[in-house]
Amino acid sequence: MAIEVKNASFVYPNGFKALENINIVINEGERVAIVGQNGAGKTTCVKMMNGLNKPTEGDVIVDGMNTKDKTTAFIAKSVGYVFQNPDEQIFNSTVRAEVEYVLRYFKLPEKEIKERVKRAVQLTDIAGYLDINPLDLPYPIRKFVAIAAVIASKPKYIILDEPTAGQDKHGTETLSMMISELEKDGVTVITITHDMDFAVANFDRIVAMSQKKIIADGNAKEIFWNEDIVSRARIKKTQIGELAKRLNVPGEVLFCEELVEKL
Amino acid sequence: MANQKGKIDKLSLFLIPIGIAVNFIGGQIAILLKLPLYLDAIGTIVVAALCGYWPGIVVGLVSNILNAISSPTTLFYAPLNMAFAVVAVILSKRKWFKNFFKTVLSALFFALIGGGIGACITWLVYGFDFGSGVSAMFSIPLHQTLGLPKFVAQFIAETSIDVLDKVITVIAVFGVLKAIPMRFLAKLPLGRIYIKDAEMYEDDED
Amino acid sequence: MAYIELKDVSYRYPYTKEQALKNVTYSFERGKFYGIIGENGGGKTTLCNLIRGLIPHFYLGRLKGEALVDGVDVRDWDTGEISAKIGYVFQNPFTQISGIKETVFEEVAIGLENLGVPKDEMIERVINVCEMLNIEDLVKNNPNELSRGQRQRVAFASIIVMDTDTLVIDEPTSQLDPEGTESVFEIIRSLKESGKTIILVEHKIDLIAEHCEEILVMQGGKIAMSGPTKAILSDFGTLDLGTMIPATAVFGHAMKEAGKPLADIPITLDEAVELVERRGE
Amino acid sequence: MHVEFGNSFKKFYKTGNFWCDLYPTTKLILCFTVAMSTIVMNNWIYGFSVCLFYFIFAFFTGHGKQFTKTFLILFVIIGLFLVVIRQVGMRTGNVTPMFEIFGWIWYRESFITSLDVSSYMLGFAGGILLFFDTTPMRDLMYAFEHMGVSHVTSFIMLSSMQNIIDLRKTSVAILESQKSRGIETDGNILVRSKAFFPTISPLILGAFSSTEEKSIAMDARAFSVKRKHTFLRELKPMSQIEKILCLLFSLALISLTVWKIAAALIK
Repeated sequence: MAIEVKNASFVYPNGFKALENINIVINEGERVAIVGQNGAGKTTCVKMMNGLNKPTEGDVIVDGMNTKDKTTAFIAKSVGYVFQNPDEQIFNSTVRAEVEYVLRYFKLPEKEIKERVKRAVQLTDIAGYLDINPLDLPYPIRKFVAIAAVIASKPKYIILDEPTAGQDKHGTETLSMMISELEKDGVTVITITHDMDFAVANFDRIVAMSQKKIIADGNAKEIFWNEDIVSRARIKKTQIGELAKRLNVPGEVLFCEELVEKL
Repeated sequence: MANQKGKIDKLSLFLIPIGIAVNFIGGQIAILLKLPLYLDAIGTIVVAALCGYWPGIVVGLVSNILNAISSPTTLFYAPLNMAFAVVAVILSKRKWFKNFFKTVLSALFFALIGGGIGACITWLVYGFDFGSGVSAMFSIPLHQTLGLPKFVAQFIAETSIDVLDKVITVIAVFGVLKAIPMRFLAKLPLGRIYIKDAEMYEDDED
Repeated sequence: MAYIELKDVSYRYPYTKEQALKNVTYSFERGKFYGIIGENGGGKTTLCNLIRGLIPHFYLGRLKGEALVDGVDVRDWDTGEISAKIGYVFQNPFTQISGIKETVFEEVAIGLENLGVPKDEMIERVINVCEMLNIEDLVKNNPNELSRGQRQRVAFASIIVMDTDTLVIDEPTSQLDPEGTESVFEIIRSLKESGKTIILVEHKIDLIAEHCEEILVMQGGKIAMSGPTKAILSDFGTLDLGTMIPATAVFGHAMKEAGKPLADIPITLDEAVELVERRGE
Repeated sequence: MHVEFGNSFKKFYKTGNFWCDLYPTTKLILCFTVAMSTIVMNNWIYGFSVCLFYFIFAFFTGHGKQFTKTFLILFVIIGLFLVVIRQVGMRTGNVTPMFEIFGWIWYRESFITSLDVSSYMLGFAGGILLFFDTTPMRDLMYAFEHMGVSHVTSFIMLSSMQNIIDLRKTSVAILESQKSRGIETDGNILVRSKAFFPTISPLILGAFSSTEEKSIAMDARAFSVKRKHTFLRELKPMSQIEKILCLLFSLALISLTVWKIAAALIK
């Protein structure tokens, strides 16, 4: 089971070509981070994976079904997508109602709803806010509410768009924990991020995009120590990576422990 | 608390343009979802319910003025939107929008006012006869086949078209009012009505 | 001399049980660059709102203690007049664009129009600010059609043009991409040289480490720690207060623990490079 | 380049078109009096002549295309529709049959009345349309502010127009967001109606919440400082000729009205 993007291009109705010949297979159980400059096509690309954008050329196959044949809402049962801005989604008067909303929309049994909400809330660490109006909470926590709502709908793949924006230390730690817990639950996590520390620490596969194309696909070292890719995708090395480079430490160092060891 | 009489407080002021835009977008979402409804009074009702008479009336009036830029005859129907604002404030103060059934019931008021004032305006503007547009499609058969007087036919036509529209409208209003965050309500003239357990916080001086 | 003086200030938002600020006492001096860091919900933004004169006038709620801006209690400041004293830029690139002007040039001039600045002077000041912030190419653009990063630069320009002596900047980069962030960093660099009093709330700890002179760490509505940047950010204990410290500082500590101590704990990249190289000599 | 652009504000703003560069109030008075005159006259020959004049004039101002587009729509929904309906509506006073379509007799009396009504509806609409087509809202607001209307009014009008554009974009994003959560937006009317709430609610809530920040941001730019404002972009003030023109048109409308009322009373 996998999300397969085959020779897919995407042209917006206004004629703007946003993606050119994208090929990528994301297998179940992987953790993938998509990085690259704004306008590189990252969001358009993931919107293709959940059927919001149907490729104008080529195909996107989610677990054997072609996205062209299904509505987005149907594909959403397999591929969940948390938008960058949680406020485009939240509208219920309590956090609990927000997380439960889609489950009730699908008319799931009460017991099932309870269980799913419990797990989603636990993973996103928002148990303390269940009876509060989500809009009374600060932005970073609203973001977790939006994530919880998608987790509760139990998709096999979850796409997160810029989850670390505005997060503090605790928030970033919660995200890391959530991602590894989701992996244990068998959920594939795909994220778009500008936060390279976050990408390096949590994702074993990094996809770099630039100018409507995928320019590199590999592990963190392959991406960040390839100067050509770094400059084309306009990404920044992590601070430790940068330090290692300036100190001319050999061995493509990205992590603190490695660097300490090598000095 | 936050406002003096006759003067619009600062936050309400900034809510007015949003209310106006919502009036427009409501209809556009209806088109997006292919719903055969206008849904163009949500902004007026929500702003009126939260901020009071003046802000609500301004939202109604300006919505019509802006509409007039592309279809000037809508200008005549401005009193309609303004009346919605007044009714919304009265109902809001009586806490109708806190109860789902009362809210749905209120759609009937809005539809009657819409139909009543709407028919009067049509009557006046169109030289004491039928208007043009959707309502004419219903009012003329009523007049022709049942032999109802023209004004009555126009009134019935406009009201019945309005009922479904206003039911959806007030349900949306209900949902929004329920979900407005407390920190925001605290700053609005009629916001206190919608704060859960408002009294609980009032008396404890620390 | 203290420019902004907080004496035992406590504050509670309306309809909340918990105080957002608890017995805060601090003096901000004129011309210094302050960084405020700390966990979300720790009171950083509330502190900004207080200094900006939005508390108690706009947010209502209950304020106790004394908060003086330029010698006048915030309760006595007119919310309009205080804008000529203290500039304010915050995170959302969308809400800071007025939506009533058709070119960036006019957008930047709004504050001056409202203050009644004569036209010729207004034009000159806007031109200068556009040059300072490198937005010359944007002046003819519609401000409502800019990217987030560009909007944020215009927001800065609109405030800087008013030439207030203090600037409160609340998480200016949290909703920007790296490029937008970099352009905002540049603005902050140039502001530093202008000699204004700057109060910056920011999660990107590298930025704080590079620019700030003094740091306040907020936690649970209190100032949990305050002092010179170097002292705060090189202290491992700061991590327990729910905030990051620079990766280089973590590296410095790790080196110490591995028995390869550097002469000092570095908080910036340059410093780290220098310290490691010195160790080799 | 930016210096040049900045300095361009030192002169009065001009488009180069004689009509468009008139002071907004002048245009408003001229358009409004002509528009009202069609209602007062209530005569199809006059009304349609005025409409024809609008067309020609609109092309002269360089806004012909824009005007034609909207006006034609109005022409169909108000003009034609009304004329047809009136043939059904009027039952009394019809004496002179004109012609017959599939057994449906059109009478001269009701036909003329319908022409009168639709001519003044169109005459009125056209005048207003012409005004807004040739006068940007910000110009109108500029004139109002100079008449002593608060800048708050300008803010409300201009910001509403921008909000409509912005919220339209947001509503599309919200719809996508809710689809991605599994909410169906296609299907029968019930399914689609259900999708209305998860779309409109976040839109309103988000927009409402943003006003808090908007008001703070505007305050930071001295929005609520009570001082005399200056204007970066300025329009040429009303000339003597414009004032006389406005006066003449207003007097003409008033005398026309008086004459019409008097005539009706005498009858």
